[in-house]
Amino acid sequence: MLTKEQIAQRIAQEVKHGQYINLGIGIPTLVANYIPSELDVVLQSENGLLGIGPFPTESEVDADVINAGKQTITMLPGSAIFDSAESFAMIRGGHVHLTILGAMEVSEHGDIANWKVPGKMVKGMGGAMDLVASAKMIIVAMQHCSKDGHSKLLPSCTLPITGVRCVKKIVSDLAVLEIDPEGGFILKERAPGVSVEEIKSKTAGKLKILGEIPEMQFN
Amino acid sequence: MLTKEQIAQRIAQEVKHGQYINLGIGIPTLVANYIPSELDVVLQSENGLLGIGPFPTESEVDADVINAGKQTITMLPGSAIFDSAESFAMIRGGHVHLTILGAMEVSEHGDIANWKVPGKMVKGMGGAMDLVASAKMIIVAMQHCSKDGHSKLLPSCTLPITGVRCVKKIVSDLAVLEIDPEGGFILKERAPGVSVEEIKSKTAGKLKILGEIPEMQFN
Amino acid sequence: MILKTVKDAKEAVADIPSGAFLMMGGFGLCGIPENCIEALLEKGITDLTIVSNNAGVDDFGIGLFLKKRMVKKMISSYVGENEEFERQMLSGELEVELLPQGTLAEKIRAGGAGIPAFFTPAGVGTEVAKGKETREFDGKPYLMERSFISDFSLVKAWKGDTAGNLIYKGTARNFNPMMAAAGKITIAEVEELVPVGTLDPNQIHTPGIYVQRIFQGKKYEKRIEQRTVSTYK
Amino acid sequence: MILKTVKDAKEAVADIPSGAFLMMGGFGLCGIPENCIEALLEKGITDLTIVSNNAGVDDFGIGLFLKKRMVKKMISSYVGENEEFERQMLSGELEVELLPQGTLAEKIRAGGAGIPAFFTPAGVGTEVAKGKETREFDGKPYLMERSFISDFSLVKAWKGDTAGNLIYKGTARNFNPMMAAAGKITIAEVEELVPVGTLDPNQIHTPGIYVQRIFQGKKYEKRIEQRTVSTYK
Repeated sequence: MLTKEQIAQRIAQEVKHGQYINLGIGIPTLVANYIPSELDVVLQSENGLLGIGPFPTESEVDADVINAGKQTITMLPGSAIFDSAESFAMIRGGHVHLTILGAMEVSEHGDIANWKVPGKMVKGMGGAMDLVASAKMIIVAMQHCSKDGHSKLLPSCTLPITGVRCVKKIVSDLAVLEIDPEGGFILKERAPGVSVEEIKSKTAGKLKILGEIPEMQFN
Repeated sequence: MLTKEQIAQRIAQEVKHGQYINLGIGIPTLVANYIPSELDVVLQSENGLLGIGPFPTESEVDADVINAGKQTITMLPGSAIFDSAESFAMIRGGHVHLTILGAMEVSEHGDIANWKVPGKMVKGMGGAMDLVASAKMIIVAMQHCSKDGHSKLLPSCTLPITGVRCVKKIVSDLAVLEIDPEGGFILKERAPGVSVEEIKSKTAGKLKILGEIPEMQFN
Repeated sequence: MILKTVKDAKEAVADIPSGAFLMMGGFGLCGIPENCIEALLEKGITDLTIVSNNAGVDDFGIGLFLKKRMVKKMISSYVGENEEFERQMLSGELEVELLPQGTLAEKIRAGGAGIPAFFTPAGVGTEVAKGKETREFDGKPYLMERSFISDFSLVKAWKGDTAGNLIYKGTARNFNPMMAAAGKITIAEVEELVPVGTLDPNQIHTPGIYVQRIFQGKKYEKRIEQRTVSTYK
Repeated sequence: MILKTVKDAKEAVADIPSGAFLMMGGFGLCGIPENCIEALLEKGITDLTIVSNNAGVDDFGIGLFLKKRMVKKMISSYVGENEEFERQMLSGELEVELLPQGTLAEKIRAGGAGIPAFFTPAGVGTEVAKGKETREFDGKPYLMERSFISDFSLVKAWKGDTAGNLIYKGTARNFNPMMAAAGKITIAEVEELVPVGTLDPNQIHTPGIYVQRIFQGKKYEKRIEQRTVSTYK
């Protein structure tokens, strides 16, 4: 089973040179730490910044420069600031290539639920619905099962959904899976030491196993 | 009968303190010369400028600073530059209070035709359709009759229209008229030396004459 | 130029009545109109409908309005940093309309731009689509969203001139420019109010045409929600 | 940062094919991509559809494309400064779609912003409304307009950095920013190309995300259509 850091590390392998990327809060934020430095990519923050830099030192902290998680950050040489309408114009218009975000549930058709649990306080969808509706490539970082052991990869979502048929790839603590456009989770890689049988037993949606399933590689 | 300059001068009397104003090409452009200096108003140029200044001196000419008539102009202290989408956001959103433009025909319901004559080369509507569809106050500067003596104030427009029920006021070489929301040109003022009878004979649309019609006053 | 200066926050918000439809700039606590918030707290009006991406925290920003029960309805994309909000929402005292952040931003932008409605893919097939028209363009479904116009927009900029031209700083820009354009009356508070002619016309973020009142804020606390620092570089 | 630099105009436009759907920035001759125009003239491609507010003059700008019969269709708001244009249009060699200037600007803005359609009051009840859906909102009629996305957008800025961030000067901004955002491939030519980190992030007009190729133009003639001067001040 992968740690959160390892999930982030595995997702970082999906990043390609020249991509503009939006990272959600939580595990996705960690992905930034594992993107190989030889790749030129730009991180977008939906509150209005292209070119998220590292966290500031004490003396660099500026209350007017934050990310979408409301954390103080820095800008990089070549950064650009814009308003929220422009930020989502970018997202909605497909200019942001890759969105990485967390999920509570994903269906075998690529539906995602990550904003609301009935009966619990609803905090809101923030920018997630815009992001999943428009990004060309959407990768979900998630735990394969809930704390009480229920699979979060389902035939269809039970929670209110954030977007329909939008997720392309999932990296969970157990596996890398792709969504088959015709329905089903295509198993691509196993976490080190995790058997196909275990993944099968913990995937409630249709799991497609084609040939030998390799173990994930970490450098 | 008024000269073009006098039409502009009379229209300038309609300008109110604090207005943002868009002036069309031709007579409307001349209005700027007659706005009393004690009124603070701002002229908008739909190619992307608030705060049109006077024409530049030779040494001030800048090819990158022009008005919508493609003339070289200057900016004023407090000017702002923006793109064409923002410029028409301003216009469409009703932020520009007053539009003054020319017309080939106006109907007694306030329809205006000023962009196209069938059989002749069509140059395009430019920003006129956006302006007439959205400005709160639209004043037309025009000749009362065509060169061959036909009235241009009609029961309904014969030329392809630019906008429907949008004109509020007309200043022609003969008269000041307001459009009655129920239809008809309400005669408000006569040009110096022009009789009500003459205006009547030269207005093809319904003319409404209520009481004594004063002569225009020029200071 | 048309001058827009008012003396202070108190004068700027003097005519905002109970029941008003307000827009308030900011993302979290970043770029919020702190001085207008304080002045409205003192006025103590009620039944406000507020469009704001977030709802502040318990003891700062819009959270203070909630404490004083000034708000009837919040229209936001993300709330939950705020216990009083949660309490009022769960008890039904507070109405809440949650919208995707980009949809919220565009509804405001459209309002200022005279566009009554537009289509967006965000929210198709979700709860957000309830009661909204869905329509296909080029084989893909979209929701029709209506625009927002406020009675009063309260925005905060870095620098402004007396003609109402505004420049924002960093990510404190966020929702402020669209809200400035979408207000029937827009009140801008700035950290530094400068004379007309000081700002470069080429670098104005919000042209003065959108601003009806402007003043320099007395002070800015600029509270930080998630102070995150790196100890090495 | 992602670097977008190409050597020159020739390299930048090398893969633009005959039949392409282009957007070209500028208002009249102000802010037009002079170097890209020259490079395309040399390539001599044909059957272009061009979105541009105007069509240049006989011997400059897009007028030069018309002379070489490179254009199949123009989508503009105002044309007529150009005799060859008139001849080709009247003879039926050239297709022309005229749109209200604000509608044109917003169709381009919507294209870049992922909005497939929006409503505008401009053109209601006129020829422009033909074939378009009319719909009432709050008792007022509006037209539904679809958005535009180009195969290639050619824009001209004042300064740009190697990451594609652009700053325009004066009214040479006009249609350039929206077109930059609405291109599948956007080519920016600038008067001055500077290293990343030179431009203030707070003052970027077009963020680099919208620009795929950038180069510094060899020279700019910046021809003036209506040189108007005042002799006294």
